[in-house]
Amino acid sequence: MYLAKINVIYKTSVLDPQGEVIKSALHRLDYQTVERVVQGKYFEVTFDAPNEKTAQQQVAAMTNDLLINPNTETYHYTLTEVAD
Amino acid sequence: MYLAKINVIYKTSVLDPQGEVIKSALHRLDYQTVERVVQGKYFEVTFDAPNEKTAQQQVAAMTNDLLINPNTETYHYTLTEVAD
Amino acid sequence: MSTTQVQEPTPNEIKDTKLYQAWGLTDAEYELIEQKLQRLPNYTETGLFSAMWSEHCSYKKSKPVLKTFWSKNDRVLQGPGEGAGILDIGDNQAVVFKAESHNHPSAVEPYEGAATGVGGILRDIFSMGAQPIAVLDSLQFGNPDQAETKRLIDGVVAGIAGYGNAIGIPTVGGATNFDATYQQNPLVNVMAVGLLNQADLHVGQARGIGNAVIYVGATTGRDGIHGATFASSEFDSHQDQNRSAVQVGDPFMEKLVMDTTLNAVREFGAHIVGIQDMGAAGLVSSTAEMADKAGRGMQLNLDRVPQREAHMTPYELMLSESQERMILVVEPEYAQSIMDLFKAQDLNAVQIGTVTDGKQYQLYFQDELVADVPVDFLTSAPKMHMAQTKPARLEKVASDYQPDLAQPSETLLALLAQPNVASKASLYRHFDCSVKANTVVKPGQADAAIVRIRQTDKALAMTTDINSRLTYLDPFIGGQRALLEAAQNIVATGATPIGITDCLNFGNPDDPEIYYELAQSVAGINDMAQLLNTPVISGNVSLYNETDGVAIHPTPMVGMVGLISNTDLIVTQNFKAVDDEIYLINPQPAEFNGSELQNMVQGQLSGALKPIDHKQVQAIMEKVQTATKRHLVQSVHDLSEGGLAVALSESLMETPFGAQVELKTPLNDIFSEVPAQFIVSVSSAQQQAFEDLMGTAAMKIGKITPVPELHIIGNDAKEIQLPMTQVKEKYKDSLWQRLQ
Amino acid sequence: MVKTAVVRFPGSNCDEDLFYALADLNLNPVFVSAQEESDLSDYAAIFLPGGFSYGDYLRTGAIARFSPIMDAVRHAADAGQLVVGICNGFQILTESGLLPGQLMQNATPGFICDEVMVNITNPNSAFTRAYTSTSVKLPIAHADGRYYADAATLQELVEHQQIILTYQDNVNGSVEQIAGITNVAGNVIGLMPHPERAMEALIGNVDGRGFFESIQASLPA
Ligand SMILES: Nc1ncnc2c1ncn2[C@@H]1O[C@H](COP(=O)(O)OP(=O)(O)O)[C@@H](O)[C@H]1O
Ligand SMILES: [Mg+2]
Repeated sequence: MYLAKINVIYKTSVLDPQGEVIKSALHRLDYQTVERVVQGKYFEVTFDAPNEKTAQQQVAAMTNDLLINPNTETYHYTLTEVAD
Repeated sequence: MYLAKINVIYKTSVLDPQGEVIKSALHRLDYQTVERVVQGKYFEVTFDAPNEKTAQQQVAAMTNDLLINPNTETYHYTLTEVAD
Repeated sequence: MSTTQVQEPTPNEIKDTKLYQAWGLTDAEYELIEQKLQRLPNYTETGLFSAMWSEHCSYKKSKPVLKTFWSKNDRVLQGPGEGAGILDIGDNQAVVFKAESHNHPSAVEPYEGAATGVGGILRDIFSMGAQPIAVLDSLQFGNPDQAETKRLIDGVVAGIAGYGNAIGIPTVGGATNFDATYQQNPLVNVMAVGLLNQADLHVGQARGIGNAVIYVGATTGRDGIHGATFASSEFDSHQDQNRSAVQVGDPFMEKLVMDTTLNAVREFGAHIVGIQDMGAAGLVSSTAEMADKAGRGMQLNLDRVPQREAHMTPYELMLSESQERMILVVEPEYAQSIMDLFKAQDLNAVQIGTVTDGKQYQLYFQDELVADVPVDFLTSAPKMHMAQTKPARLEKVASDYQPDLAQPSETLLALLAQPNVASKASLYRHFDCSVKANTVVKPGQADAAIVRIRQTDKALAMTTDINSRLTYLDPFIGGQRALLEAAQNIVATGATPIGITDCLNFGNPDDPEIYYELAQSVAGINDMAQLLNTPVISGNVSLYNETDGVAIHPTPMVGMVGLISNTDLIVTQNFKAVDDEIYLINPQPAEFNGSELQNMVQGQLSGALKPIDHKQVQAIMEKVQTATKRHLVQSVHDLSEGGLAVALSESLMETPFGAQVELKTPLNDIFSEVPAQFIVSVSSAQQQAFEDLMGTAAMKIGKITPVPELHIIGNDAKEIQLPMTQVKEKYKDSLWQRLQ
Repeated sequence: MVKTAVVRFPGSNCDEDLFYALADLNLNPVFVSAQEESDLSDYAAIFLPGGFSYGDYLRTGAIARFSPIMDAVRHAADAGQLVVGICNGFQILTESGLLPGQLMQNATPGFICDEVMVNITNPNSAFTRAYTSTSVKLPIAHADGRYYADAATLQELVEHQQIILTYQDNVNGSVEQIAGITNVAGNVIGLMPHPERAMEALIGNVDGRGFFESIQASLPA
């Protein structure tokens, strides 16, 4: 069994309204040194695969097929083997 | 300058309808081996701090103050120093 | 960060490589620019012209047809040409409305495409100084069983909800249709309606030399660059490049911009000379059009433009279609106070330029003059004469469709389950239809939605209508019937139709057959508009709705608004009481060509449409209005897809009742679709007065019964007999289940 | 003269409806900006309206709870003035700890606009005492209306009769079908349904009137 931890964020050229509003809120809370906030999504997907290579291919496929919108988002992930 | 990458997920006792919806969608897309999907949030916060220890305290403080709701969510993060 | 400073091509390189062609300019247009400027345009200037001369901004191809629209009567305060059209509704108030298409963006990026469609049309309304009060959406999708259609529906519905609900303007109505013609090319048309105090009326003009040009709202990023050109070309399913042109909407920002703009109008109205939103071709199109309308020039300093990304070039700044941005032209003495209003809401507000004497449009960037072109030249794309040919399919008309139905009860149930007929509640339930607590008639309750006007007795009825099947069979009659259907829906609520907006969704206009369809549809709409006294006060054109060379059916959308002088005149479609009599208004020989029944049984459409009898339609529409004004009817519902059978079912849908109906015609006729027909229910007390008024225009066909059963008998002894539970289940669950 | 306050957060959008509902019952509403520190001690009741404060970005109510006005709201709650949070207002009250628990994404994700039957589970509260029936039909309009609280909190809610409204059909998956709760003292309420949209026969529903009539009856004359 594998566990993929996938972080999804907007591409840098895409407007991130949430990040901007959170940044202002942090400033108002006196975290004045905050320069930039990006809000994205995080997924943990637990799934079975015959080996690590296939597992990696599957993560990429699932992510591109469903989890992200390739027009606006990019992602990175880590993969670990976990007990069934 | 520091970059904190913060992953927020629901505590396991809290229902995550989104995760279930995504799991079913993945099954429909023929990713039948998916056992579990958790959807959470991901933040990248870039900020200044005098040293790493303070930076860590600040991440914890910002996250607890604003980014999570401690009733239902938990988080983990990584911190790296980045160029200004 | 994309910090790479790529060297822009030189004017000579642009000419030699014909780079301008990729941006949509023809050789002839480029030569014209060269001649007029007496030099080669630079990179920025070429970009300005390519955007401003795109069909989306200039309407250069559709203009000859649009000019024919009738748009004047004594209510019209503002016809086409501004952000939105305006009609006088008395008491120094006015209604402002317009429709807009977001087809291409929604095809690529359903959520953001639909969301920014809502955002854009709302800016058109509040840029006139009006408070938006309602949104309607007209959606056309392909086969509901296909996974791709489901994905599009989910995205589009969530996008409209995500934007409209958050900004707090109720989504009160619309239409959702399905046809294979939209499989690759869904249509997302949105209409917004606003309420204006006439004293607050503002238009998009940059009058007054020395006046300040102020930019307010969101920052400018690289999103949507060349969106206007993108909307003016066909869509190639194998080419992903177009995708970078989609923008992300921020309804929170828009709400702040909207509220603050309206506050500024109330507080400083007399000193605000013009307001315009930044829509297609963002900064260039808003500022150049404002200057041109006032016959002035303009100077802008692009370094002042609030920027979201580093190292943006003048070209990018001018053509970006970042959302939630507005231009205000104000008297210089008030510039600071007005900007302070916006800044108090944490919004950007910056003076980026001034109105100038003369007619030059001049852009400065890092102390250099980077564009210097005549404003009126920039805003007037060379006219185009488009060829028209009658499509071959219209030349050989098939024989009339005559149904032969062995099991009429089953046929009715099957019709009720058709995606175009079945309830859309599972979709519109995601839209907040009641925020502001002014929505008197909500989706599903009547043929049109109704929003009351607080502090008056008045209300506004509104609807959007499309019937591309009829337009496909006959573009002219189809156009007539799109308008007539809208008017029927308005009249059925007790309102008087007062005007329309439109969205003309067609294929590539360079194809003479498509241009013919466009011209004929417009002629049909126009013909009915004049007959029913509903001037065309605004609209939008969406061409190039083609994928891989196949165009959609011609699809003109009509958005109509009606006025109700007193809310006690409002009628809905539900039957109200047992023993009320049911009448069919405007009994006519049956017609089945282009009907929902034909589509269901034959899987295709054919046959001629009967020409519309003007006198008769006008008389019927007037009589229905008189009947509602005299409180003679308990319910009104117009007949559309599925004819009398479906209309009866719908009028029973939210009631505990049934109906007993006896026809003087064969039972099959209950599925006929003829224009200007209605069913009404009348209480026994009003029966005499009603019959006196209607004469032969109304025929008593049955009664409302306490037994929840729909029982219809034809003069051929055939009958439909169905328990209402079954009727309701089919109508309510079919679409929802199919979309699971 | 009784005065009431409607607090406007950036992104509030049910503020006008609420204002008209209060004016209708002569409760003399005044708009108050959430972005300034104001003194709310003069107002007999303070209303936090529905909407999408700060875009509802991050989490509903999460950013609004830090608005300058919230100290005064807290103060008013402690002083026994009535504090009412409707929809987004409810979300702000739970995020700021003035009410227990939390509002989360609907069990079936997505915004729902509908009218639903709601049981009045505590007819003696300051917000329900004018109702003569035990169930009413109220509009709902939310995407994050699923009330959640852990078992211990739920038990306390039950013990102190803080559960005021429950859904007959659990539209959003709330624990114990909860649609509205008060604090222990009974002067702070949060509810997801919108009584302010159900004030007139013209717009099809008058079941919200009892809510405001109850408040009217609970206020010092
Ligand atoms: N996309 C939509 N958004 C909002 N309301 C919709 C939508 N689609 C359909 N409706 C509503 O459903 C009801 C029936 O629509 P429709 O069958 O198109 O009516 P009609 O045939 O009378 O024009 C109307 O109240 C309409 O406003
Ligand atoms: Mg109708």
